[in-house]
Amino acid sequence: MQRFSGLSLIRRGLTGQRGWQPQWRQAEPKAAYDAIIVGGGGHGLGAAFYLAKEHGLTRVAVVEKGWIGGGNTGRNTTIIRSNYLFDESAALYDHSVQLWESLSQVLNYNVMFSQRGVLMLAHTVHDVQVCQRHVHANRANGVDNEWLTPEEARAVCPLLQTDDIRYPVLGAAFQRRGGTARHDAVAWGFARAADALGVDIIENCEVIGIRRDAHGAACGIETTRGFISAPRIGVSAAGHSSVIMKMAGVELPIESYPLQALVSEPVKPIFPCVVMSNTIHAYISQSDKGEMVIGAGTDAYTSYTQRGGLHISRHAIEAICELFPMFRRLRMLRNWGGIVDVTPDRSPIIAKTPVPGLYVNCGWGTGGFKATPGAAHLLAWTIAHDAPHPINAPFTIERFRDGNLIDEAAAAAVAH
Amino acid sequence: MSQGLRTVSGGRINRARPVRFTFDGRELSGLEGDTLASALLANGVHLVGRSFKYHRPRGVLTAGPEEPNALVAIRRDAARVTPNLRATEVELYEGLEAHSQNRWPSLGFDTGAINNLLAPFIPAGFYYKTFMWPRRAWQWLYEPRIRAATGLGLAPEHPDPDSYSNRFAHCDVLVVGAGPAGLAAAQSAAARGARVILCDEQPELGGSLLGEADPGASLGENGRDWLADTIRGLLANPRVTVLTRTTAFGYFPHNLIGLEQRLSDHLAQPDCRQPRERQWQVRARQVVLATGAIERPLVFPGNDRPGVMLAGAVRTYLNRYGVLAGRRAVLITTHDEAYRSALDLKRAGATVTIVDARNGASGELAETARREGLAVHTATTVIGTRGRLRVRSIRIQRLDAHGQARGATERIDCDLVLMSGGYTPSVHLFSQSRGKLAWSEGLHAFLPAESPEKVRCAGACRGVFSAAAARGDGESAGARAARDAGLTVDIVIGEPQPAQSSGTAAAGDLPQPGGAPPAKAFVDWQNDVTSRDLLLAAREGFRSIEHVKRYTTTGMATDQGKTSNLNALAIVARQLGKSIPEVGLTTFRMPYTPVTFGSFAGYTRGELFDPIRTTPIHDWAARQGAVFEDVGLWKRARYFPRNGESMHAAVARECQAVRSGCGLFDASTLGKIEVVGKDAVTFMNRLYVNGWTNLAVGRCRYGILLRDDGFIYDDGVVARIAEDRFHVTTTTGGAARVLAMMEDYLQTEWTDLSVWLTSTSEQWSVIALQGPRARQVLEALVQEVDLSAAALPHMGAATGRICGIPMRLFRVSFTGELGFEINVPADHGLAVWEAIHAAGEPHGITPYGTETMHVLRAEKGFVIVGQDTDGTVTPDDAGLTWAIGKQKPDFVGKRALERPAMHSPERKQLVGLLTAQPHVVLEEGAQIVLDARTTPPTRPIGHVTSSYYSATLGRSIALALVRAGRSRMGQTLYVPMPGEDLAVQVTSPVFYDPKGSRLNA
Amino acid sequence: MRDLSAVRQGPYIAASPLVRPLPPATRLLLRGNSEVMASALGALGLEFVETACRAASASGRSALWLGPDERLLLAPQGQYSEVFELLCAALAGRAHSLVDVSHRQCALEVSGPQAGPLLNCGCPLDLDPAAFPVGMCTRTVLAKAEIVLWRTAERSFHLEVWRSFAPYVSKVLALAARELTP
Amino acid sequence: MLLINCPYCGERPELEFVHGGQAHIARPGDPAECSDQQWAEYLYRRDNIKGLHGERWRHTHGCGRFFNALRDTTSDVFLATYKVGEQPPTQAQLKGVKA
Repeated sequence: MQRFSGLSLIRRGLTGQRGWQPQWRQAEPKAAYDAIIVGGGGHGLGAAFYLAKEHGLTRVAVVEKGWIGGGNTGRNTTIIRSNYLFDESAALYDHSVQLWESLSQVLNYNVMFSQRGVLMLAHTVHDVQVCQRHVHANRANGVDNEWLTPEEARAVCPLLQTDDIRYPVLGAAFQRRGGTARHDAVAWGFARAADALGVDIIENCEVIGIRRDAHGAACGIETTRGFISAPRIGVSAAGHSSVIMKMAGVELPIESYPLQALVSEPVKPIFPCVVMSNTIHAYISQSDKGEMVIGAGTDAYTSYTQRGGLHISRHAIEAICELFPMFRRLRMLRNWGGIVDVTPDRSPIIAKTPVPGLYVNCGWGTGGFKATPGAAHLLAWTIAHDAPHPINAPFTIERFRDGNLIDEAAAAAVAH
Repeated sequence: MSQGLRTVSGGRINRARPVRFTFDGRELSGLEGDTLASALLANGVHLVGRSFKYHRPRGVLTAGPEEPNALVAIRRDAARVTPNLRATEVELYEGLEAHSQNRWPSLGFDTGAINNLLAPFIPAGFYYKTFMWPRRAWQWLYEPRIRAATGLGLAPEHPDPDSYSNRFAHCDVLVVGAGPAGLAAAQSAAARGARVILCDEQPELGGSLLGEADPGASLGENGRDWLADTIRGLLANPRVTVLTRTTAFGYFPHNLIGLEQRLSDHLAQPDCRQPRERQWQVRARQVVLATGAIERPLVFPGNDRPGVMLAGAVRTYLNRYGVLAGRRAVLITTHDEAYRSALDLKRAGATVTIVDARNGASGELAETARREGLAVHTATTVIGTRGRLRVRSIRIQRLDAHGQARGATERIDCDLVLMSGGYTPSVHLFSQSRGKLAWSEGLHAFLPAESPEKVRCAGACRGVFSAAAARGDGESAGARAARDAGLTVDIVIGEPQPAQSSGTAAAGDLPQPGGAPPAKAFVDWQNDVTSRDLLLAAREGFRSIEHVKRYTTTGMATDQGKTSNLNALAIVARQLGKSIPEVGLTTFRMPYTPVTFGSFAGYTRGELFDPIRTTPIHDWAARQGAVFEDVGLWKRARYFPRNGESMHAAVARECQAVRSGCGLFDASTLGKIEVVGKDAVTFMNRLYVNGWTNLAVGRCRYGILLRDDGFIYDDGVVARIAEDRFHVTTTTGGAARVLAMMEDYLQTEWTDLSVWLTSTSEQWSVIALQGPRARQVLEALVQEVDLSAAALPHMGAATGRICGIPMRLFRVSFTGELGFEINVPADHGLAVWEAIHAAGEPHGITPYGTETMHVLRAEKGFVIVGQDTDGTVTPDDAGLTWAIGKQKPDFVGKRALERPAMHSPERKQLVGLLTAQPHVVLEEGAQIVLDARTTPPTRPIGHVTSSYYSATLGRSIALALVRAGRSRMGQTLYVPMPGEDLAVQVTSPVFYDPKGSRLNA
Repeated sequence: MRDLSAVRQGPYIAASPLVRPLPPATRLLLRGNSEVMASALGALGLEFVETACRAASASGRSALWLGPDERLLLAPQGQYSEVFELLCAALAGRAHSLVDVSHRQCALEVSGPQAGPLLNCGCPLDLDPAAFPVGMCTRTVLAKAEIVLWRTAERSFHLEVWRSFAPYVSKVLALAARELTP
Repeated sequence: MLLINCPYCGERPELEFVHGGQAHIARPGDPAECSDQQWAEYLYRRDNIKGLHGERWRHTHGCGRFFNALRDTTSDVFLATYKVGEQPPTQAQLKGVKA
């Protein structure tokens, strides 16, 4: 692997940057591998990387039906945080944040992880209770999170309008270790590092079937480029998880919804952190390019069109304009959609499946990007050991049958 | 400075109306009808901006919305600053103040241009390869600098004082674009009786015709008359809505199109009471897209200097605005149509040299050019340009028979370079409709094919370029759209015109000596992406066009690649040895051009951001100085401070009043549902955990509602008004969703039941009168009801009158005191409230708010759904097993309660907590651990759900969910807080009057 | 003790040129099958039509189709007892639900040549007379509130709004009216 | 914002509707007889079909009725809507409807 560094840029700059090699090979599928990962997003590429790096499996392939990083990896608002309520979730997401903190160096690829801080706003007495519960729970779990008064929140984000709005800001939870990263770089960085360890990254290769042997175990995949055999198959296919898993006869408690995001035209730096409001549904940060990156909600209905309704985007912008009334004059540059796989408790599944040799990492809903290195790492572990890592042990498919839900969404329920 | 480059006549500007404006503080003058770009060019100003990455000097490239270079900030006042506007679209008004962007200290001398010198070392994607050591430096050193260097204009820093508006509209046929095709389509659809909306982004109708010296002449037979008649007819037709300055920015499912109408940005003094922009959501039966085409630049070294412009733009500035963009011009082209610009310039007095990369140019226009004495160099390429802030010369080189740049070179001095590489049909909206695009090798363009939506294209956006043909194509499209919209059509419909290949040329870059990729041959002007960057991306293995786009950022600037995408695609395709359609096209996304955030929000701001729901008693409470809290959409009185009391003091006083005398509470926000029908009791039995069969008429019961997953969803008191009629109450926040859940079961699962549900939440004002004196206060006001404990015991219900007003009276208590809830029709709520308040004054009646209500109920251990429960709590967890109807075979949620996890001994259960130090009030949400002095990560075994100072008990109290909590009675646990671990003792959640003697009084 | 039954206080309605609050009224929500509806409307002197989204109106009384088994019955304020008794008599023995919602909502009239465009500031329906003719009624939305919309004349609409949403609805209409009434 | 054909009221904008999840998931008649697995499937298992998908909508801000719809989740085109209790249209009946 060619080392990336400032020096290498200068050296190659003297010869017109002509000395660079492909960051990953355009691999042709081989007949057999030790393990196959279905889905070339950050999660899948990362799993392949960790299989090769930490578990010594080098005969690994990642198959991707389109181009790598083209699904939700390249379509999200890149927010990274670990301030989740339940112990299981906090452990999972903080595992990921810890990996993020050294990912650029591990991959020798600048993924631009920027710990700008994530501010979660409280607008009602109930929000305050929920936010403070998060702060306390996070602290107990060793996850940084602190409670800020409205004045303190404005000190972090001076543009924030806290008063004279429909739902005044009563305070905020602030996770300083949270932030953003460059989404494409995560996919490319994992791809390049995995490739260097011998992993085959096979683009434009759609899975059309999963083959099971006489004992019912998974033994390979049928693809548009032929059959590829492997005793272990990890599926990391986000919105298409249901479609892929059905090929092996596994039904998942998942529905796929359109999720939209949008950016403004780029402006000079003005926004120092990430601001989220679950109450009025606002999610915003500023990218390195200067665009305001805004997350919108999901549509009400399942869809695979990667396109959502206008009213969903409108709703997101309404909330942004309420909290940041100076942004009314900014303009939307681009709006796009992804397909998110949502479980009934809004928590992911990283687990073995009823089919031996078949593993799944799915159900990340609207929040999978932040978990990229963590989920990848745990999926690789689960595949390599044929058993979950303690961190992902609670995130099974069976929890829905048994009632052991990890319900972050319900925990914020509003009534009274 | 005079407008030295203004022609003597012609154009659509008003030469009698000069308009003064400033650019970077410099006072200039233009004419009414100018854009900022045309006015600047008229003043000889070509340098208008700096590029994103290398800060290269840039000039006006285009005359329309595709402009990548000429971005400015327009400032009306401190709060009305709009960055990143395209000077080519900004209409000039008196006093307009424009500022260039992305430069420091000045546009002419910009220190950021150092990046231009560093260009060899900072190619596409350089930032992925460096800035990684030391680890922390990214965030503190590198990133802030990168951020400071990027971005374009300055974001406004003050709240935008302007308003924005929204409108829904419907039509039979929506026509997007009012050029020849769009006008014809609108006219022909309207002639067939269709309700038509015609929109165009420009201030006047005509589209591309506006760039012609004689717009009507190019339309063929009777063109001038047709144009005038058509425009007049459309404006006069009441069934046609014509929207100018209106951009169709997005195509959404099921033929919903978003339009952005700019109402006041072009005015010198807008009426501040009127909106700045209006966003339309148009649902059209049929859509005709007549969105035209965009001219493609050519890719050659130094193609970005100010003074290098698109040929068609130069022609538009000349014909429409009467501006000669330069006097010594060179046209570089690969197709005939561009010769029109050279001819027009020549006729306006400029000298023009033509450089044509093709081997020969023999078309009619080329012949005319030669006849008129223009020098034409065929088989010639451009290998460089010179001029720092304005192009001064270009260098050309002859191509050999194989198209290789090997021949003689020559320098041509010039002050203007026109370039044209053909036209790219504007398929943005069509593609947004999920329409498929088909590559046309003949036209070298992607053309619209199939769409799932009811849409058709007409004119240049489907390759029918000439105005006359586009008119015919539009007529046909309009007629077909009217027919498909269901209007009867008895007129013969013309056929669509065939696509034309004139004006088409291969995309990509011009040949260069040695075949080497040249430096500084720009593909994406704004983002500074060169052909070298594209080749680098391909070399580094980025093969999908989406990868190339993301790695190099080509097409990701504020013009979204309108001028660059096809050139980039062609260059990548050639490098990869693939055809253009094999490499594919990036997805077109909304919006077509940037759309103001404020217009999406429209009226939804401030007090109209969400409806503010208030009760009939709200204004009374406000007059008493109540502090309100938001609960869902409702405003609820939280407490009633007197004489500057703190919340703590007010709540203590209100609590004392209720416990010792009586208090008055507005419970009107509670949800209410009237459940009526002969099967009402069966319905209630199936839905709620409780048994209802034995609830007598005139009695109430506390009901608990689960979801079918077994977790508590809602609760509330239910009164049986008649055998077949229940008055069900829900939580304030749960009103709508409980009704929806009930309807769901009723309509889709239990269709056998004869029951109907009606929301009566707002029919009734609910006044809770609570406290030992409540009966005495009420007795004076009530008719037809015996309030005695015997006649109306706790959980009794009665109907009668209060102050002559019909009432439903429930003897219920959420405070633990003797209490009544008086339901009266809402319009009478205030009068009854005031009457009770007056009657209670001798008894010390005190209005109290939600905070006091919370304290009082916590003292009694009553849960609040959503606070003490959180969607993961079962009735048993909450200590409510007593409420479950034991005899019932089923109810919603029952089966789920049998799952293994529901019986785990480790489940969290609701308990009371008493702090070791009685005056310490725990924080709600605080975690609970077994041992003191543990350091994180600890394993919390629970958390505090409710916590208050109880004035009644003279100490703090708390409710908590604790693992196996009920087995820990008396145990000491710890609440770790910064600096100390607070010891707490586990107790029963009922702190006050555990026997309930007070509420049964 | 005073009799306060004549003292009424409706919700706040923002003033605007195209919008007029209508006086309090008798409102009953009737649920039941077609026979119930036929009997009820007959008792009230109204023509019974089963067509969806159509109102019947006569002598100050109206019945608005809101759903296949649901009609909103409107009558002058003073007729509550009379109407209620007529209905009870007509519907005795038939499965139905009759609930007083007189105070649940209030009514606004939006009228004038610009009434349609004004409503379309927040109502997503096609209000062209061909698509939404006189006599048509339906629940729908206006911005973020639910309303019942009933076209009583070519240029006049009757809106029923839940009382706590009335200030919001009237304010949205007042704001939008500024664009239509220069 | 979709345009949805309510079987009672005709074509109306999505703003008037609430999505009701997958269609034709009947609550088990005797829940006590269900295994945990069966109950979990009733609660949570969804087909999540890429293609022709049966779903429920409620015309909440309209006639208030639940109804069923067939929609292609790859294009969001509705092929049919029908009342609760009615059978979905057959393939033969759907022929000719543009997906």
